[in-house]
Amino acid sequence: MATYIIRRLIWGVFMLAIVSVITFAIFFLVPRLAGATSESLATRYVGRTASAEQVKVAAEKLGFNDPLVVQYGRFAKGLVAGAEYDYGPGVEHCPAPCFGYSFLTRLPVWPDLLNRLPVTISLSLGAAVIWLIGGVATGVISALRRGSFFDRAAMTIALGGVSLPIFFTGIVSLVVFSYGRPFALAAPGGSFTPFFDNPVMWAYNLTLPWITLAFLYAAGYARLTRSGMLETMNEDYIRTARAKGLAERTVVFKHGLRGALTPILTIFGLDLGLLMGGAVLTESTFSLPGIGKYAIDAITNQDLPKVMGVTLVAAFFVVLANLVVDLLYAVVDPRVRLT
Amino acid sequence: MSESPEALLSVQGLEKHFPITKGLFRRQVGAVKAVDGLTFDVVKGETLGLVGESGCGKTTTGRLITRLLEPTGGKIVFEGRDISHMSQGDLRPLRRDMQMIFQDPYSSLNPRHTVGAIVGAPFRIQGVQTEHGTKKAVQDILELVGLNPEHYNRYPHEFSGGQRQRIGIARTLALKPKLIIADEPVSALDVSIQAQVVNLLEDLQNELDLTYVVIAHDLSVVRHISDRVAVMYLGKIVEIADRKNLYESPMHPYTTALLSAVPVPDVKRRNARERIRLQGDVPSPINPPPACRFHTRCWKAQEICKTVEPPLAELATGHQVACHFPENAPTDAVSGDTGTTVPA
Amino acid sequence: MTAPLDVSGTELEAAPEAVLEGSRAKAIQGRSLGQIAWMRLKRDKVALTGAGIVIFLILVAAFAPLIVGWLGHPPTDFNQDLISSETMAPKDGTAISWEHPFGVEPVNGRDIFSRIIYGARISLLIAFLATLLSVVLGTTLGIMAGYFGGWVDSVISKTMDVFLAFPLLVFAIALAGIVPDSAFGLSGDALRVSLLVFIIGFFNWPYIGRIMRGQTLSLREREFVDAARSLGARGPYIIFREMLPNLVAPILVYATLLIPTNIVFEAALSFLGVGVRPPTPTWGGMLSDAVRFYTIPHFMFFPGMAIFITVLAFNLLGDGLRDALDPRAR
Amino acid sequence: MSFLQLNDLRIHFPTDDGLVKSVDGLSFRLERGKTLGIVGESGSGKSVTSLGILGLHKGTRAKITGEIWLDGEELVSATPEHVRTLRGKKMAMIFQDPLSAMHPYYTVGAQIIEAYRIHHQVSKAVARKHAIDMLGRVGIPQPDRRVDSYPHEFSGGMRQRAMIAMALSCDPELLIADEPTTALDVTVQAQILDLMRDLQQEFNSALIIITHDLGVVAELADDILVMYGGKCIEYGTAEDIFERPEHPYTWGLLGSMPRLDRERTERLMPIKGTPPSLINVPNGCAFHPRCAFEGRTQGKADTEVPELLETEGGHLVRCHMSREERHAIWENEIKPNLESV
Amino acid sequence: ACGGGPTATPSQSGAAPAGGGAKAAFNAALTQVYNPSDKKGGIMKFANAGDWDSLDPADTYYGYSWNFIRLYGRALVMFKPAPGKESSELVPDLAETLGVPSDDAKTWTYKLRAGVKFEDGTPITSKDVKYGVMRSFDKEVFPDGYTYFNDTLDWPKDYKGPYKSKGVNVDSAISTPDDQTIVFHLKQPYSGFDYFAQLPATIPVPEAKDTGAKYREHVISSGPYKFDKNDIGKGFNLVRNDQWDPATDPNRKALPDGYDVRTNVNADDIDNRVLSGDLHVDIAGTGAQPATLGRVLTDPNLKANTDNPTITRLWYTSINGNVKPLDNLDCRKAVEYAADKVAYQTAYGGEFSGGQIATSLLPPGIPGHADINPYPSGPDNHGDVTKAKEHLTACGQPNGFETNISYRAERPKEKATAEALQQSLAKVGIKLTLKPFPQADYFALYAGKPGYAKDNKLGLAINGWGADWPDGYGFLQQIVDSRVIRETGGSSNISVRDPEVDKLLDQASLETDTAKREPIWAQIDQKVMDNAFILPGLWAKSLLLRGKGVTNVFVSDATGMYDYLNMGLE
Ligand SMILES: Nc1ncnc2c1ncn2[C@@H]1O[C@H](COP(=O)(O)OP(=O)(O)OP(=O)(O)O)[C@@H](O)[C@H]1O
Ligand SMILES: Nc1ncnc2c1ncn2[C@@H]1O[C@H](COP(=O)(O)OP(=O)(O)OP(=O)(O)O)[C@@H](O)[C@H]1O
Ligand SMILES: [Mg+2]
Ligand SMILES: [Mg+2]
Repeated sequence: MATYIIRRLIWGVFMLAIVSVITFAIFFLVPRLAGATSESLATRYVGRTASAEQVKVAAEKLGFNDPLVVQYGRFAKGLVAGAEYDYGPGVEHCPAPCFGYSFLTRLPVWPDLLNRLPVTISLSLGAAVIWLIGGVATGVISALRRGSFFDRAAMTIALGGVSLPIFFTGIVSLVVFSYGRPFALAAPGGSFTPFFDNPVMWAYNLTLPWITLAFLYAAGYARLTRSGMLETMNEDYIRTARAKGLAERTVVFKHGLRGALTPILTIFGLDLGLLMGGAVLTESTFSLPGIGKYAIDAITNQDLPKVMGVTLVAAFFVVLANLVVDLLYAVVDPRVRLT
Repeated sequence: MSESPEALLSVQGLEKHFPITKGLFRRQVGAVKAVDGLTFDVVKGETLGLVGESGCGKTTTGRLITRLLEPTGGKIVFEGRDISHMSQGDLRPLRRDMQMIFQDPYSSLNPRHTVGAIVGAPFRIQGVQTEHGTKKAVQDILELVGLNPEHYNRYPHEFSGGQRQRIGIARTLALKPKLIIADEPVSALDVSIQAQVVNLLEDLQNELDLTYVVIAHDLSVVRHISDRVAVMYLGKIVEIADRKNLYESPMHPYTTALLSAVPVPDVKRRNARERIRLQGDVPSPINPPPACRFHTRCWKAQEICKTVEPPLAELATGHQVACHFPENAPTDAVSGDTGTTVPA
Repeated sequence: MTAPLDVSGTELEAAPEAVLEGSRAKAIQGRSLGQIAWMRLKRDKVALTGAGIVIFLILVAAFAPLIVGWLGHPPTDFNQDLISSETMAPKDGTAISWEHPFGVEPVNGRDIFSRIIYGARISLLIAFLATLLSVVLGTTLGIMAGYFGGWVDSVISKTMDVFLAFPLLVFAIALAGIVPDSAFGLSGDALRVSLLVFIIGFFNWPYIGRIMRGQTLSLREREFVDAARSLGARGPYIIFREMLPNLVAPILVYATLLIPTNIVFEAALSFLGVGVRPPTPTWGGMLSDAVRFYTIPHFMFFPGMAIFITVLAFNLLGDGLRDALDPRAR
Repeated sequence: MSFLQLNDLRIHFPTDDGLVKSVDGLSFRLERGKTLGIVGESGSGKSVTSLGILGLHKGTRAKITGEIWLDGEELVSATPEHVRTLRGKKMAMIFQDPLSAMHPYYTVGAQIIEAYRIHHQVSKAVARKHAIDMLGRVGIPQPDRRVDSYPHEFSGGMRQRAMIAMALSCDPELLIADEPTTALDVTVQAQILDLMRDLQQEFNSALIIITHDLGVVAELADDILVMYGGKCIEYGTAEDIFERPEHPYTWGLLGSMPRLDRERTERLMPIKGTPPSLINVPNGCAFHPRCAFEGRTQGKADTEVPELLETEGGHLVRCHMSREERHAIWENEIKPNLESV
Repeated sequence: ACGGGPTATPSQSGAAPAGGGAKAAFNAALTQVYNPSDKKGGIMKFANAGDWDSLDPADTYYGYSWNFIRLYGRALVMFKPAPGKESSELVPDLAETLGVPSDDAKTWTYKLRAGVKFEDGTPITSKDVKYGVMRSFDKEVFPDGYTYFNDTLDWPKDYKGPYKSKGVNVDSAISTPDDQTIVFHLKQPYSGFDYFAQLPATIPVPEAKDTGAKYREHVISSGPYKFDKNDIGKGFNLVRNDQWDPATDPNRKALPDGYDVRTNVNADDIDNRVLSGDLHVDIAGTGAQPATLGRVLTDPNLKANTDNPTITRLWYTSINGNVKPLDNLDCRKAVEYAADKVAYQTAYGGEFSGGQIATSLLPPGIPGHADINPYPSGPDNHGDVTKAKEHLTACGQPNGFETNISYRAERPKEKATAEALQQSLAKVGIKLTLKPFPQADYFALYAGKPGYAKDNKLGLAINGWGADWPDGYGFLQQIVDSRVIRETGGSSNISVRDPEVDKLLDQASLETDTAKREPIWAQIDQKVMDNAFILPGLWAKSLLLRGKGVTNVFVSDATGMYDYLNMGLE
């Protein structure tokens, strides 16, 4: 178990390294292929009014003339050991993990990312709770009442839910429930109150994004749960449980759901991991200042250090989620042996 | 042991160890000793039965002989040629002479292929041209195994288990092999259907001059079709003899126990039979018991059984046993002290 | 070479007792699994509806110029006479009429109906091609990983892990954003479409790849593969003749289910402004325009519904196919 | 009235392809302390019958008619809730594949404890003691340790023992074992059969053992019921079936088996053809397409369904041929072949 | 100074009672103070749809930011916080009086007010002002800002700003004879230096507290409010600065108790929240979103709470003479004639939120504006096809030609404009292909980079320009001076390359006499139009939403938005 975790951790770090290499290569290589020069890259750091001379100096100082490998090495070193930057009155130390400074804000990227994280985490965790409860409950009822009106209605809605892109449901829900409607469900987007400042406002501001996001996922989970339940309820061990004389409730929840839930847990972990790395569409639809919105803004502004940071943070969550899911799986399913 | 001149297949000290890896660098920490030193010959025209309990390495043996697996050690000689480590390319022509019948009639036929394609596959794979075309040849074989040649275009799922097994047999017969390894050819079938297939196998042997290695765990079936029988326990042969000797005067305690455990459809003798009941299950091949592997379950076991591995010795003509205290043995043949000592 | 098995003339004892023609024989006509699946699919009304819509959409996309030509409003033509100069909204709210069955866009008065129709082209084209790319890549690599095992499997599996760890959407947007306007000998819509196909398709393949790998692994355990090997079959024969036919069903199902995902993906990219360049109409792009005019609901309603219905139809069809092709279903 | 009595039990499944008559008019009775063996080919309705007795067809589309009397209570018409309370306590079942029949996520002990506590208001600790006790009784070594193992950590034989321990944890009066040894090796099978015999004697329960291995029933059963195509085609004491079988199918079964206790026969005598599909059961006698003596039924074979008639002393046979004819065939044509050379 | 005569502003507001009042009416805050009050207290809530470029006085280049920065920073000079025309007048702020030029207008001297302190209580000296200007020199640290001081002051050779050229004496550029006096030394005489002196760069910065690029996180206040919490990317709070002494400050009322500013808020949300009273001001001041427009303009009650000022901003399209066949004047003229001005206007949001159709460069609010219309676009402004075709023939392309049009991908209005031009030019056979580019690099790498634009045939480029201050120099210099064009890219001037224009510009900046200077601006305008380097689109207008319960609301002509300095709450 311990060696397994260590191995997975090492592989996880390695994977992040690969992700960073690829991201780096793409974001620094493709623009060059597209005709950008060291100078044009440096332009971003010195403003559009800088003289050619200044640009040249900046490019040299930022190392844009070095081979890509050297540049990556510097970047990687910054990640691991921090880096020094010389912009202001003194030399600025950017502690590890240092993704460098944003072109635009001239601030280190990492604290910025940390700052955004609570938003994304609040959004995804809250939505996750709703969709997990809603989706699984619907799925279980549907499976038990297979073919009933409830089942058919729920599954039709679920299929519809899966087919509705979030940016559409998001806008519709904003128009219907927010934008100053009398029956507003939530404050209009863009305002995030940290939980510890004011839990009520926190929840109020997130209600609409939660529901919208949860609807999309709940639909999928309802379908998953339903088919999982239908499958497990056909397992031999369910028959055994019944043969023991267990009450149907116990059979369904203790034996059936337990079996059906394990694969759902896996998918749940991965979905959550992906969302934590930036619910891009949701955040930009509801203009929540989270990682996803940050990513979009960074991309819009071609702010490469930010993009690198976001990509790596998002990848980190996926890798982490994978690991957690695997460990969890071993806990939930005693047949899984981690060696 | 000398190689009998007319042996079609000769297996010497055959071993297969599946590695078990562990840890950060996938270090090998052990091995499943699925097959651990098998030696036997198969003479042309005979049927050798291979019996043993689940997990004792029967299937592995079959797959080694057909070289679906690469042996870890030992030698497989087929028609005088050592094929133990022959490359798959060099094996290709030889494969015509050696075929395998599989246990599961459901998974051994590709559900997306027609019967014609399945039975015709050997021709296609081996690039064999037939006089009247492949289709005719296939239909002839189908007829041979008792299937309607008009079913050429049907799919496996349209056939019953017994019929499917016939299709599988037809496929192995296509290239007129000399040796057929049959891995539990009937154990997936209903009793009444088993008999059909057993009879078919026997008929084909007579007709086509085939040599069989039949793997099975059902002792009665093995007795019915084999000329000689080898009993395996944990990757080793514990006893090998011709049918009559083995069933009538088994020498190894394990064989005895095995025979007495078979339920017999005879109500009158229900309580009259003397039964030997073994304790526990077959131990794991990862950590097989030292020396005589059977000593953990053997009622005759003594100290020597835990330290000295009994060799497979010929105690009567054509009757080899690996036991320190064999039963039904000619008294002078008992050898309790030969063999290798296992360091403790 | 003569027949390896000469049976002509031999009367075999085995034959008579075994042939079992009876009442059953007639019941079974030579039906392949595909035919059975088709029979099942035909009974599934919901899936058929999905299939019907899909076919309809494909026809609409294919004949978009004809349909629009007949209605007479090119998708990029302005109709500013229908626009209120104060509010930029269509006069009387939507300007829905026989002329403009879905009304017109605010500001420039472009006909929404014809834009939806043309949008179908881009959406479907990109979704189909991207799916094709993913399926080809995913299947090839998945089968290779599953079949060859060992280090090939390790490399491919780990590559898939890495791909799956990428924040796909972020990455796609970023990539679509930095690729210049003409590159690789392409420009304009052709470049954008190829780029989107590449991005969507290239980053989706690991999903199919994983499934294919799993399927191949389980197929490899099936004895018919051993049977082929014991007959001396080489790798390509086993992969193409033995395995691939068994993978067609899952490939078909997952491809059908991947298409709607890709449609949404394309729409999302267009929505975020990195899709096909305007004024070429796309559904996602229209939605993104419409967001700014949320007080003019018909503008967002039609592209939203177009995406919804298309995605739903493909999902219905995919579900139906899965049920029909999966022997475990029902 | 007998302890267990089935009267004209029918279990039909409506499916898309047609009505599957899995069990079609089955009647038998069984007393406490007795063992009934049910044999028959795959798909002949053995499992469906046993599940029907336990009332476990809920949730499927099964249509059940007829009567099942258990200790004076009729079960087909009883409420599902009532039948549930009987399960586990009054009647219990052992399944064929103990690995899939046990929940993979719970320990063996937990599953036994659960079974025990449904019917006994005791603390967890007491139930655990009982579970350990039961595991010991079925011969699992170190039961106090193994009680916390998961099913996959047991070997096949141990799993089946645990399964038996679970079934017996509430001293059921009726125990149904559906192919309890098919998945096991012979040596282990022998252990399990011994165990079942001993336990049955100890608890004096009624035992139904379902198998397609005639050897197994011969070891255990007092009475034997042979099923074919959802119907009982022969019923009698073990002696009746093995010494004086009267149905051609039973003959076929005996002829198909290579036997260790006799001289080796030159050829086996298989039944031709394949088992019928339960949707298209052949007209008339379901067995006639495979019957070697179909010609001797005066053309009734494919028109009339033969009735299950008593030949002598409780020995029932479902065949168109007359008793004398059957006797003659058995004595002259079948029996000599079985014992030849 | 806003000397332009009557603007095109609709004059419904004339009916409003002079001296202002709380009676809501359309344009009620355009020419007078709406809802005047001296009531103190309350927290004003502002929101910004985008990210603030920077809060650092050295690094900010947005009109709204210059408007807002006065709450926490005092420059030497400021525009008068008063409605209408008056707002274009400069008044001293930190300085006691406006700048005192030397005779040749090459040195400008300011005397600081006494008793002004930073938020920590340290007195503000001329050194602090000097340091503020010095640090703004370093464009590597502060890339966003303007370069007026860099370009005009007489800096030592190779000066790189106080961070890199530590201890270098810059007295040649700025000298501080005593703590209250600061003198600016120019390379060349410049008559309008007071306009420079109102730039945020002259806000004092205490050198000891300067943290370089990080200073934005906590700017040391010299005004009535100081930073409390600052969460860059999300928003910040201002609270009262107790070291601010109203006695030193005649311009500021400092009514609210504090300010709460959120950034990166959805633009539509901002509008809705302003309408519902949840927010007081949309800080960007660019007007209502299109969705809001429909709502507000159709509802008389809502409309009464809006103002519709004209801004000193021109939306236009650069016609790049470097790209064939636009190197031919007639081809450029064909574009001028063919363009559908109404569609242009619609693309930007119509007459209320888009603007007034422009016929030349100089907006009506800029002194020197003259009504000229060199290329009348047909009777109903939908483009003059006949004239366009004539010129096409003249340029040798009778069937039209193909070229590209670039725009900023993130700006839907520019996209709509590009589409509109594509439509209208197609009528005469000019085929345009749309080329969106990311806004951040639009000038530095794409449209504004001559080499790139030429290679990629960016014949037309959607553009826009707002005056840094309401003056011909402030408006024109950056967009018509060919010398600001650099091969490295980055200039707003994409297309105007005319030595005569350059000459006229030089002439104007030497001209200290306003009356003589203003006609030169008109001359430049005419010249550029004659050469058809710019297709003027609109003189921008915006529909501003007046927040509920906000007092002292009025539009400043200098910025074209509400003046944020003296707003209060009811
Ligand atoms: N590929 C493999 N990797 C590791 N272990 C294996 C592999 N194949 C077989 N084994 C192990 O080798 C041993 C022998 O297996 P084999 O299948 O040969 O037994 P068998 O006698 O055929 O049993 P059965 O009667 O159950 O078919 C078993 O313990 C099995 O778990
Ligand atoms: N839920 C069901 N729906 C439809 N048909 C069913 C159902 N359950 C069982 N059957 C059918 O009933 C028939 C009898 O099944 P059953 O399981 O009783 O056979 P069996 O005698 O136990 O066979 P085996 O020896 O293979 O266990 C089979 O043909 C089976 O397909
Ligand atoms: Mg095997
Ligand atoms: Mg069964």
